[in-house]
Amino acid sequence: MTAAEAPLVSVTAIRRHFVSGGGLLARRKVTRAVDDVSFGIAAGETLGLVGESGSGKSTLGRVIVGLLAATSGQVAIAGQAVGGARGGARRALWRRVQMVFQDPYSSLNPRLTVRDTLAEPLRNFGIARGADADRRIREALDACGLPASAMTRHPREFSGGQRQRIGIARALIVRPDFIVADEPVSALDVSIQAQIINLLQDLKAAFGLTYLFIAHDLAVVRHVSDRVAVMYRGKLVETASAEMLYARPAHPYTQLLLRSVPMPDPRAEAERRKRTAASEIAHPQATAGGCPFHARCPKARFPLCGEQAPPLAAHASGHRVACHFPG
Amino acid sequence: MSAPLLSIRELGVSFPRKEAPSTTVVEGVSFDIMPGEIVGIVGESGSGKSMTARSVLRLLPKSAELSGSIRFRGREIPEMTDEEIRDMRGALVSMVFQDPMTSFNPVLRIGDQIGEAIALHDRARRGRRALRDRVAKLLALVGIADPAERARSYPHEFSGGMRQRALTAMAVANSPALLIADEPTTALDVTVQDQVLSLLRELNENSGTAILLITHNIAVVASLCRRVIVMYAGRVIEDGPTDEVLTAPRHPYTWSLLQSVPRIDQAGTRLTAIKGQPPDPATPLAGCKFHPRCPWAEQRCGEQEPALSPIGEAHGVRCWLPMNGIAAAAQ
Amino acid sequence: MLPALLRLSLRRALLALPLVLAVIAFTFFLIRLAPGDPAAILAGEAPTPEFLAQVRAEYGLDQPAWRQFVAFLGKAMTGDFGTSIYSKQPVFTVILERFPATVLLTGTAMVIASLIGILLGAASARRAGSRADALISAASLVGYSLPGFWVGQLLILLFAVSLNWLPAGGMVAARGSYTGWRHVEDVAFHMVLPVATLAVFLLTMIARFTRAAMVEALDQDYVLVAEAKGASRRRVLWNHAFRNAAVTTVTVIGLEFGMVLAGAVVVEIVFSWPGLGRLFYDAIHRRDFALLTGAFMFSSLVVIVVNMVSDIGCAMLDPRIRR
Amino acid sequence: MTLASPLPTRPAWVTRPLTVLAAVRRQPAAGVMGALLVLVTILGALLAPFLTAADPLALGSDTLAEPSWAHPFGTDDLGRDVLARVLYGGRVSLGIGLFSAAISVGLGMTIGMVAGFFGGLLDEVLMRITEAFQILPKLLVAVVVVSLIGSGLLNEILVIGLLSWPATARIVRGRVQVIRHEEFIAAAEMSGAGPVRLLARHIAPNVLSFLLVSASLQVASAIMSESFLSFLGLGDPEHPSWGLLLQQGQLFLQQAWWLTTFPGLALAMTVLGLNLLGDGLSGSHAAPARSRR
Repeated sequence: MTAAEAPLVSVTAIRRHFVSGGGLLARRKVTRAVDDVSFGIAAGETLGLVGESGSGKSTLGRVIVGLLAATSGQVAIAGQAVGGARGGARRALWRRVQMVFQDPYSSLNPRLTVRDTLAEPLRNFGIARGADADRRIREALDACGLPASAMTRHPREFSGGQRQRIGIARALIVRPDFIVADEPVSALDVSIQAQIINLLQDLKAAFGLTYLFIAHDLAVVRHVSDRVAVMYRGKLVETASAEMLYARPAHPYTQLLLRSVPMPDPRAEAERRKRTAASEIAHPQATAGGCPFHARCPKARFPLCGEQAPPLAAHASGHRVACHFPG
Repeated sequence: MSAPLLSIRELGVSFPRKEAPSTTVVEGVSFDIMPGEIVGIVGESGSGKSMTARSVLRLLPKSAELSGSIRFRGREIPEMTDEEIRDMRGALVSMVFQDPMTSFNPVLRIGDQIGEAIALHDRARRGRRALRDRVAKLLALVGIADPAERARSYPHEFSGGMRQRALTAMAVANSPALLIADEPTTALDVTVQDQVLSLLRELNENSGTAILLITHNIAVVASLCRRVIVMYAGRVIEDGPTDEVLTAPRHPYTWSLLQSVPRIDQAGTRLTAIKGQPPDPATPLAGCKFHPRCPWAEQRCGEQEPALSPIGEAHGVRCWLPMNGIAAAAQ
Repeated sequence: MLPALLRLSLRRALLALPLVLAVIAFTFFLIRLAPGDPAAILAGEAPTPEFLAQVRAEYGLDQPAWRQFVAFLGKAMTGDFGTSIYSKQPVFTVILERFPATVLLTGTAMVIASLIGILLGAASARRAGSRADALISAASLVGYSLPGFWVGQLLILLFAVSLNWLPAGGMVAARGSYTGWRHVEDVAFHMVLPVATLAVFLLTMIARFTRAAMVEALDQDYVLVAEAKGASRRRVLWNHAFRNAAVTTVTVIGLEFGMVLAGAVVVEIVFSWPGLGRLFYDAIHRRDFALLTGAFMFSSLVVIVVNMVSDIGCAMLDPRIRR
Repeated sequence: MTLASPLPTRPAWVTRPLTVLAAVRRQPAAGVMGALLVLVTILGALLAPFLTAADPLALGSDTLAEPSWAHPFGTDDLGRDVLARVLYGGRVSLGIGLFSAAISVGLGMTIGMVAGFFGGLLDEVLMRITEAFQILPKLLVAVVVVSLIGSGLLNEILVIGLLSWPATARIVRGRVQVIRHEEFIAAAEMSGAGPVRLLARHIAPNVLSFLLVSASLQVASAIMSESFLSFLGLGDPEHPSWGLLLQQGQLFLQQAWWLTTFPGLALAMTVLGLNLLGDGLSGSHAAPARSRR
């Protein structure tokens, strides 16, 4: 990302809270799924967003594309605000921004043929109809490695990997600039995962796309990302270039994550185990104030950690880290 | 050398269909597990790894047909009476399943469910008090704080990681000789996965429990297992020491699988994807099951299925043209 | 656990209160909306002018509507449902007189139907897909589809008219009033057919829902885990699967209790059983609307209470519902 | 190499078209038999004038006659032909069943879809009302209402229809809620579909498979409800339904078995047929439809 250029996507102080209960006689409970998150994505960049289950990464993805409203904060894509968009503005937005979903089984309407599914955005956005639409559908399918004969078939006739290709074709058909991919390969078998990862990278090169790649698999994220952001309990705890983050993680949580991943090479794995032999068993507890990670943090020996939440700030290494004592 | 703890020969699992040949999901699977050994079975969905694991305790779906021999300490499991197999389940051989969220009965207390596992095989018929103490000890063993108090919790009051630990505690309650773990870490976060792997390793080291680990994750095998069995389309296609199989694979499928996994310790190069899809078990396929996806397949690969044959010390491969280990590693 | 349960019971009771109010309000507005003079409706056909005046005064019908409603509500809440025009007794007294017979009938039928229904449902689910399952399922569908009063009529034709084994109706033998143990025997003898009639509907319904819930429960991972622990099939079936399916069974019994009560009404008519249902019938035919609306409000209250109890029962069976 | 791999979930309803097919294939007998039974009763009611020459309301001198060639189902206390009364009674029972079911299914579908789709306070309010209606003893409510406002076909249809929608509403709401959170709905939204198109093209078709099931079960239940009202003497004597025939038969139960046996048989056959059909369509013996949670 060159500093002079404004980012294609800018996310500023986004919060998203969920209120549960609150019915008659039930207690209201507020969950801060996303809690004050800011970052930018440059045009042509792939930003990887990692975090454990419940870290709020998927919620953040849905807020960025405008499927969920933010409780507060702004998202702008190419200068256009996502938040307040309604009707026509929302459609204009979704011609530039699309999403690839996680579950190849639930992300396609079982009642519609592949043609119906892919024609939907063309019709709704007034892009093309009839023979023109068919031609575009064939092109999108072809770009995603599917034969034109797929058009007349229903989702249930395809395997998981093929369904994911259809989902990618659906996102691609409006020729967006920016695609949010929410765990696009986590439901797939290993050998199919590689096919889809390669496809996403080929499409990026062919169409000049920008990606937000949300995943829990640290190796996949390293493989596809230019830059990586790590999320923990609704907050960003560290962002850095992929190379830097994996080589020298600065936040204790990132360090713990990277330490925990086993490696397929038995010798490398034996090395890793030696290094982490003293790995503690953590007891996550809710923290009232202070750093969200401090209950699990091996370094949190200072009273400050329990009192004040550290902001995401530039660190000497070039990372941005939310920690009072990084490194 | 001691006798194997578990010895499987020519295991087959198939599902009969009306007016069609039955669907075979496991065929010709043979391997041994020595006392105290940790063996991993790795494969993708539909490879037959879970069915293989479940046939050891005869926990297959009702409609499944089992063939071949499964000997545990010399006794044929398929020939056991229902009572004999029940006595073995949870006592000599126990099992941990994939999803800790659904493996506990939601309406019973965690402690009572672990206690049930003990009481079912308790010849001494110890009292409630002794049972409670034993449950608390087991929960403490798997690293759950406040074990006596937590035993009174219901499953929905436990986090995913705690449930998987409690499940493990239940599985080892009677100090089994063999623990079968079916994707025990698949549903867990990576930090919790690391803890559960350490727990399994400790159990093996401290009590000598043999472990059969079923997983799709090669790294988990690398972390825990001395020996690995690779399955594809219901067959064992490679079987050998983890160090050898994962660094110098001899079967093209094993090699391709390793190539298609992104590595956390290496920057991104293009992945080598395996083309196509695994075969559908309902449609018969002649020859080697991998030949349609294999870059090196020859004519005979499509005509005749190779046997699992030895290719080194304790290493076997089911391929007409096994790869040269050194060359593959260099690639 | 007790305080939590107590809190839960209180909360459910609090939730049931608006429902009780709604029933009373509904009844009030129904009387007002019905064509004709409300006093005439409550006083029945061809009342004497004095009685009409008495009714008007009793219900405050000469006052504005909202005061009438407050008065009606106040009376209903204290169990004052007015006076039955036929028997000239307070409606509440008449109802309480008949209520035990209905409780005896429905209670017995429910206990028997629950036991057999659960056993059949479980047996069917355990052998899902087998011949026995198909037979039980088909039989329960047939039982579920038969109108209760017709079953009663057929049973009378068969066992009372043709075979002359059992009495066709009533609660006690017409001639000779027995006392003590003989009385119990006599009532039990008269109960066989009405209880059987009512139980057919209830039993088949419970069997159907229990089967569905058990099939689902038996498909869960925890059942496989229980088997892997070495639990016997019987233990897996009852301690694990049924413990979960029971929530559905209890819920269904609660939700369908209104149907059970309606079933009791027709069964009581067919067998001349002197309960609440018979009272409904008589009230309709004598155009005794005070009695009819009173009996309706009373039955609704019973249904609401039974639902509340079934809700609390579910919470006791399933810790996830205890909030 | 995973943090937590969310497992691929395949909700049952996604594969529903297949399961329904499989279920029908597994036991074709149930659904087909149900359809046949229903067809027979519908034909009987429609073709009544061709099946019997007798007038269901014409009095005769031959009272309480046993079944014979002249009167295959016998005659009642006023000498009316029971066969004719059963055939024409089917028109009344089936008619009331159909129209009430149309009201309750229409209402239930609408309320369920709206509550499930929009959620929030609207859902909360609608579901409280639905719950209240479901708990109340609907047949007793019907009895009180019809007694007070008077009997008659239209009143019966309205009362039964307006009291029977909660079951449908609850199931539809549950299904819509599940579908609402499927990823393909988010995908459709991002494909530019507005609320109306989302409901009409993406949600409704996935709920409609349930419409037929619900309709056949509701017709069965409405016919039963009508017979209950008639049996209590709240039917329309101008248009005798099967329930009314059974009420009249009750008086002569000990003398004339044919007065109750034949109308009851017709009623039971129809209800059984509709329930079989509903079960066959939903692909299970017992649809666990009314579970509250």
